[in-house]
Amino acid sequence: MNLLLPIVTGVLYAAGIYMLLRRSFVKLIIGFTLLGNGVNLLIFLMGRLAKGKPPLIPDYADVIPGLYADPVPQALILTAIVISFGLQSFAIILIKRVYAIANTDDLDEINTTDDYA
Amino acid sequence: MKYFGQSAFFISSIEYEDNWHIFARMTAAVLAGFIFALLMPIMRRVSLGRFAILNSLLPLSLFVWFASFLFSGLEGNLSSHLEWAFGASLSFKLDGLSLIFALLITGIGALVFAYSASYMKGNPYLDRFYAYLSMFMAAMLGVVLSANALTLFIFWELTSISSFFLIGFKNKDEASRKSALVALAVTGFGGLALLAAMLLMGAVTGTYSIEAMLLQPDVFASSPYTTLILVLIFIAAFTKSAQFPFHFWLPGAMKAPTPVSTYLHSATMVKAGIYLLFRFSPVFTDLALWSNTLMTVGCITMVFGAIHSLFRTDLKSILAYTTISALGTLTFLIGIGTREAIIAALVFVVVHALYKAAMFLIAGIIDHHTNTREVTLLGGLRNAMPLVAVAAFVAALSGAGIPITFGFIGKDLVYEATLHQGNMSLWLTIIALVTNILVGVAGFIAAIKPFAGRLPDALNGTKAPGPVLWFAPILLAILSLILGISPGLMDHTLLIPSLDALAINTDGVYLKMWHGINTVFWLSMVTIAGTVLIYLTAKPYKYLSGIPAKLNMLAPQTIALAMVGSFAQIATAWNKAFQSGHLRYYVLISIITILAIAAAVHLPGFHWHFDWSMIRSVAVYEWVLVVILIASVLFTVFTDSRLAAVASMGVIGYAICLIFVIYGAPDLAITQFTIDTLTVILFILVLYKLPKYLKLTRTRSKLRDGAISIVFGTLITAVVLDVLSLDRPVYISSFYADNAYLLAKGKNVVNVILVDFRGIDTFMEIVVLAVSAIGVFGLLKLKVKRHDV
Amino acid sequence: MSLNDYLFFVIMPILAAAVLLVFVRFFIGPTITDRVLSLDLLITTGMAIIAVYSILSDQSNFLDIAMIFALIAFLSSVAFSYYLKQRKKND
Amino acid sequence: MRTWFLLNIFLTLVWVALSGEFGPGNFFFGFLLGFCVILVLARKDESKKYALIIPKLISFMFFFIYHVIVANLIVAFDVITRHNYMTPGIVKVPLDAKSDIEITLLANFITLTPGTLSLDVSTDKKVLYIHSMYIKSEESFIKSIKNGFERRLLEIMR
Amino acid sequence: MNENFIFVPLIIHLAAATIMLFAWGRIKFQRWFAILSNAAALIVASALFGMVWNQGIVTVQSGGWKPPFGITMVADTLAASLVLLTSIVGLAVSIFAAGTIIPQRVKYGFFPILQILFLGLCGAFLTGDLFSLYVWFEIIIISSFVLLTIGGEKMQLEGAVNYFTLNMLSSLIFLTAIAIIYGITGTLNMADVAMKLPLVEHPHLVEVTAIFFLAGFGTKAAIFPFYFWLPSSYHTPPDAVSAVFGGLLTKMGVYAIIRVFSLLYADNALISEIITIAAGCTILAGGAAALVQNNLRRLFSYLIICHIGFMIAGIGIGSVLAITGVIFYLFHDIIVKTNLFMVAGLTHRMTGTSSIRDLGGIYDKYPMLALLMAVPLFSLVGIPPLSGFWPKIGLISAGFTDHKWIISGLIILGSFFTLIAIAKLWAEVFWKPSKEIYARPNFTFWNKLGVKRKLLYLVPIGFLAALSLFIGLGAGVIEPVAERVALELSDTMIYVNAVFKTKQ
Amino acid sequence: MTDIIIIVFATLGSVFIFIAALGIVRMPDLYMRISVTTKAASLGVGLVLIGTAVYFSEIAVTTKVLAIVLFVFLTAPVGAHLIGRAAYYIGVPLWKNSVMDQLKDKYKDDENNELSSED
Repeated sequence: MNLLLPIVTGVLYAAGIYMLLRRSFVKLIIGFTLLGNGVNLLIFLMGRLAKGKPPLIPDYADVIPGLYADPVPQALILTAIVISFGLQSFAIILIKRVYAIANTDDLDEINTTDDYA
Repeated sequence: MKYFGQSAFFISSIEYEDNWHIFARMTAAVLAGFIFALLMPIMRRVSLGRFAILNSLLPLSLFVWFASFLFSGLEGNLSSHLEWAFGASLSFKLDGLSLIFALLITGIGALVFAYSASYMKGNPYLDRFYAYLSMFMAAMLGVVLSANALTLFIFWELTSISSFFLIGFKNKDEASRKSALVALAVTGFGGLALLAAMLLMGAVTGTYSIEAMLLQPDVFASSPYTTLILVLIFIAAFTKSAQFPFHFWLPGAMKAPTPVSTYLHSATMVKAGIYLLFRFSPVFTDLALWSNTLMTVGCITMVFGAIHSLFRTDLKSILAYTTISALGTLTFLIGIGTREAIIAALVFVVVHALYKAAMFLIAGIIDHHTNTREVTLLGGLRNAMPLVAVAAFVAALSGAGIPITFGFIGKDLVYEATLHQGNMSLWLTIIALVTNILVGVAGFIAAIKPFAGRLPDALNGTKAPGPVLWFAPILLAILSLILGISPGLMDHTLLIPSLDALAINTDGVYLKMWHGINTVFWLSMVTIAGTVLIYLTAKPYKYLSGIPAKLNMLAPQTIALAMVGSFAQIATAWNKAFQSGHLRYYVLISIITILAIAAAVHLPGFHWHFDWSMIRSVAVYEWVLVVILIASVLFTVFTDSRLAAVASMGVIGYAICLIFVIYGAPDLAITQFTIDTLTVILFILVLYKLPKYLKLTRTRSKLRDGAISIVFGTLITAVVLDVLSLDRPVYISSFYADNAYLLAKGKNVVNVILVDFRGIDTFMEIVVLAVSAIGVFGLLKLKVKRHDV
Repeated sequence: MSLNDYLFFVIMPILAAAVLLVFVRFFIGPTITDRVLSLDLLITTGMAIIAVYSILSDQSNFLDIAMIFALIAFLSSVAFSYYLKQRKKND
Repeated sequence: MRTWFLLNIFLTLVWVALSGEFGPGNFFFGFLLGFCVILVLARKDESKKYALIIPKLISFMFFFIYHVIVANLIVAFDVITRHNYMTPGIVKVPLDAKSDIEITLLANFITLTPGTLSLDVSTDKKVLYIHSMYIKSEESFIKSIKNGFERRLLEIMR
Repeated sequence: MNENFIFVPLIIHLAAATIMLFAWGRIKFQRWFAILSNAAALIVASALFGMVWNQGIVTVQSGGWKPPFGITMVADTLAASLVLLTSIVGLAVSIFAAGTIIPQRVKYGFFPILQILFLGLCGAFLTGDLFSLYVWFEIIIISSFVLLTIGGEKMQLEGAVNYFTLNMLSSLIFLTAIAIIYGITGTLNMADVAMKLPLVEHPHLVEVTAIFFLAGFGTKAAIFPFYFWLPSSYHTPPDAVSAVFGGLLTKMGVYAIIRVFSLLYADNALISEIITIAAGCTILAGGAAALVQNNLRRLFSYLIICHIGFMIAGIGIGSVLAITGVIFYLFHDIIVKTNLFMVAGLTHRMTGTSSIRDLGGIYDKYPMLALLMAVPLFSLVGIPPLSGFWPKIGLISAGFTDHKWIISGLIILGSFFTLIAIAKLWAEVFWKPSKEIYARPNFTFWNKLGVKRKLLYLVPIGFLAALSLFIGLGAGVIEPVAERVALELSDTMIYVNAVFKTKQ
Repeated sequence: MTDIIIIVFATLGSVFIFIAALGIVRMPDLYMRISVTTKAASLGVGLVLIGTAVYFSEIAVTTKVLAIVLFVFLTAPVGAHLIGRAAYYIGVPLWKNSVMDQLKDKYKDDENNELSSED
């Protein structure tokens, strides 16, 4: 998996960025979700992989015996997931409002702020 | 990031005799104008209206103070010093050169202040006018008195700004606004060149004290940056002093009220550039670039200005072009750089200020009383305003260099200078001769023509100007005469101190009216004869006035404006290309940039090696997971149905969740799953209100985007592979794992990190959610139509 | 053959194959409801995988994840069907 | 009925408190004990009904599990083999169940049974539309539902 | 003073936000309370600055975990002075907002969110931990989204789309960089990372993180070519919001670049080169675009970009003198840009429009106010000796000293663009005779406003104008601060020692 | 001994899940897929989970497992029912060999989606 997961990460990044480059606002948000997943996976990989060894201290011990998965990236991802959820949910509602006002989700039509007066 | 000792860089400027009284007096002299300007709005009632003339007390008292040095001498004491910031210091030094300029500034300032009281009577914004004028005066004094290069620049810029405000004083007139902008653009550009020059000189010499800079000519002679410094100084001086090809702002600046033209655009501000050249001539005068450039540009400007002045029929325009010509002469003289030339230049500064200020003021009087400045419409005013006519006559004579006026002395000195130049003296003399004749004619046209001849019917009933108006030109005319008859008055009061300041040998320097019959005398005679002859016979204003329009195509201002126009077009096009309103291009540009640089940095060092064991150790279910993940990612990207895309996002989330489970992150899996489900639900709840996917992009852009994203993904993969090939750094994580229970009493290390070791993050994460919730709430509920109540 | 080996080499492959099959249905659709259904089933299968995995790694904590799966997985089905009804209504 | 249930809970708590052991097993035992007490003490009809519900519940559970497993096996068989002889369709089943909770439970149990899927209830709550994989005839299907699940469920609920 | 004092500004903002949340919908209370709490924050921030100025760098470990295990909060001179500036801007803007933000927006939580924005800014300035920096950034982003969209006008939402997309992207890239940093050093504390990065086997990985950081922070700071979100969103929200954004948000990015690049990537010539090039392009792009704008606030937006270029250029040059210039510029820019957008609000109030073509006549109608408004405008240009002038001396002469001619030239060119843009603006907006002003429903023009409302406009503008005058005329006071910051930044070990409390 | 119990449970469970997976691929129309999968999979998961409970043989784990099974059995039919209803509502067709469709045209096209009980 030391080879496969980096590839999966790359695929997620690539897909996310491809979706960011579409014209539909919905696709854009989907792109962010994919990218967010990619980032999470990347952070996870940065702690290196340890199969089936969660960083939990057993009842009988004070420290974890033997190998264990790096807890720090996990903590970081937890924070990052929640934060990006906050942002994404805001963005999703934003889509709704933008559509209600502009009546399109085509980003090329939501660009009056760059028009020259 | 490198370290450069700053203290080593700024050698603290030469220590002056720091005397509080001197400092206070000098600073007060410079700052008085600023304070006065600031007080103007407050004392509006007091100082305007009938008492407006009292405003001239400020420049007058300054003049008197400066004039006192004429007699008490300048025994090297009048300098003062206070550190400001970044090497700039409030340090002022009064030497002969400064004194000449200071006297002109305050003296003509006093006259103009007084004159304006009558000229501008009834203008509702007179308070502003005086504020700007006194601000200008203060700034100009600052320029000529500064002993610190940066401080000089500061005041230099302030003169440009006050000039901007004064040119645009008639702010409702579009032409005024435009002229003000052009003037500011040109002089501002020059100002920045000056800043660069000063900083560069500071970098080369290690000091910003002008005095200390002037002590290091050898540094400049050997420094590789001298050429650059010179070019920058030239730009600064030429823009300010309206040298070709930067002259064009000056005629435009005539949109300002006449007192302003008199004061700023003929007598003082435009001479700031000349002052700068004077000031730094001691170190540069031996450089070929310096003298060649100045002589060439000066020559072109003086001839150009002189010729152009004949094409004009507007009084102020004529005067503007003769001013340009005179400024060219000054530049040219400084470029020659011999003792004679410098003397000639110094004297010519005063000469020109006296007669040109008088002419401008007279032109103002004419304009004010006849409502026209068109030379062809004017004539015969001598009866209506006899005193003014006399003053105009003297000024015209002085301008033409006719004996017993100060102008004669000036002209003589110019010929002296050209004749003693050396290898090119013949040509230079001829050029000077032609220029002088033309300028003299122009002066006659501007100052004599309106008063001579028959009074046109339209001007019947022109009233005589009041004393406040005629006083100033008369006084200037008298001064011109006094100095013309006894030029020696200047010798020890101004000339020799100035030459001292410029480090020029002063032995045997004296001015006199009569030099005997020599070449110079004949040249003067030819000049006078030519001037009178042409004026009486040719009457150029009758048939030359159409020419400027024809030449406009080639005029520098046309070229400059075209450049500005095309620049604006380019800027607009550039801006439209980049700020296109297409969000995806913004993203694309960002991504490509990151990708290009990061790939260029990373790929050369990419060191990962493939190893079959990486594949062999993968379990079946892991393969399945990876296959599903990748397949569903592709499905999300390529499906035509939004709902299917969302559902497949769900699949991706669950697959990642399972990866987290397999690699020992249960908390993560739970959170990922929950958040993923919530996102999907949220999406679905919003989605039904939205339109279906449309086929929006062409295949080509899809291919392009696809290629870019694949490369980006590859880069990320490469980076991750590289990182994974390094050893795992365990310092922090092992601390957490070892101490989670012992110190923080928690069995789940991840939870302990979240709530204890990195508690702030978690807390703030909650804040993010809360804000997001408020935002969503507001977004759904609040719909403001138009702002404000 | 130990329990772990059995689980690893027999059960897990069966479950993995099941997941793949379900995913095939997800992929070919043809209607959105098919996809939603397969999503549901994927999650259910995932729970089984987690359960087996918890035996394999001797970590009962993983069952918490299965619990969360069970609790909220059906929410997305609910949302999808809600969506489908709403969309029909809005058309 | 609720009072009896609460009483049962109360008795359970009393038992747990008295025995001083707080494990889930003890709770369960306490509940059983309380139930027995109620069963013994029950005189009136009201309380009788409560006492009888538990056995019914248990029998229903067994019935249900049996059904589920059998049906699953049938379905499994069908999945594996060819399915030409399947006779799927949607049948309208009139309801005896009245309240929302009854209908919901019934629909859920029907859905949980392999081969059948309750699709919708009419707005007036009179009929349930059920999709089934094996419809021999409309009547027999309706009968099997009504005599199977609905009857047993209603026995418990009422 | 106790080192825990670092937390006090954060606590004040947080508490104020919470209290105002509980006072949901109580408009009057929120307005006054926001002003009060920001005044309190200003006092505290001044005290913190004084503490840092007197005692040197102050650090505190959250939860008492010794570094690098807990989250470190570090108040060095840079952070402390920026917190101080944030509070100044906070006070000014909250006063301005009290006078300009309409009740509907206040009802939907404008002030609490504004307070949280300040909280995020202070936190980001003070934190000494990379991931924590990310979290603070996200707080800033989410609260700025909300501020940007609150009210839901069409323009606002459309601007928010651009703002959201590019900032979100930058956050993710920033996060990627943090992850890689963790992957190669195993730590997140900036001081610790600074010590461990040079030991990493593969320097190209370090450089990749630098690029990612640059892209991430560069987007927030709006440098070329990541600035596109700024001109398309900054002119859409209410003026008070634009003021905070213009004054503080991009400067956050600049701060992050300064902090991270001076600490983690000191002495990396390649990175400096890239930064310098980006800075040059930024100056050109922003300056040139500013010249052709017709909307007042958009013009200011492009000027922000241009001036960000100045600061980034200084970072690229990297000498102490240059950094002194950058810091000085930062101080000046925060005050002046905030004020500019408030001035834009004022002109809008006077004339009912933001289009430069339609504006006019302010000079004739309100001469004294025009004078007041001239202060930020000309400070921005850097008319000497106003505040914008001094740092340019530092920047340009630093460029000359290091023989970076092109970038120095571009700074000069950028100044020229600014000069022209502002002069044009002055001629158009202030000098040009005013056009017919139409009475609009629901819009009260300036001359109809009550004294109290007028004061709520003028007090903050005057306050900041006075400050920028002070920065300009009293440059001798500001310069030592900037220089001390630059010296602290010039040696990584100063920071590291302060964090680990090791003797130097 | 427990190992064998676990193996039996796990095998049975996974086989049921596999059958459900097979069913979802092989069944000809959506309604039958729903019918097949929901129950088989729920049963399968239940069995596997019970196996897990046996393996850990701790009360806490057992309770957890029971809870999970309960949830699965509560939520699965709800989900299936909702999906089926929505599918019919949006017009997903029945298999061509279906014997009857008594729900056809019973939805009234009005605001409340009224479903009639009349024939």
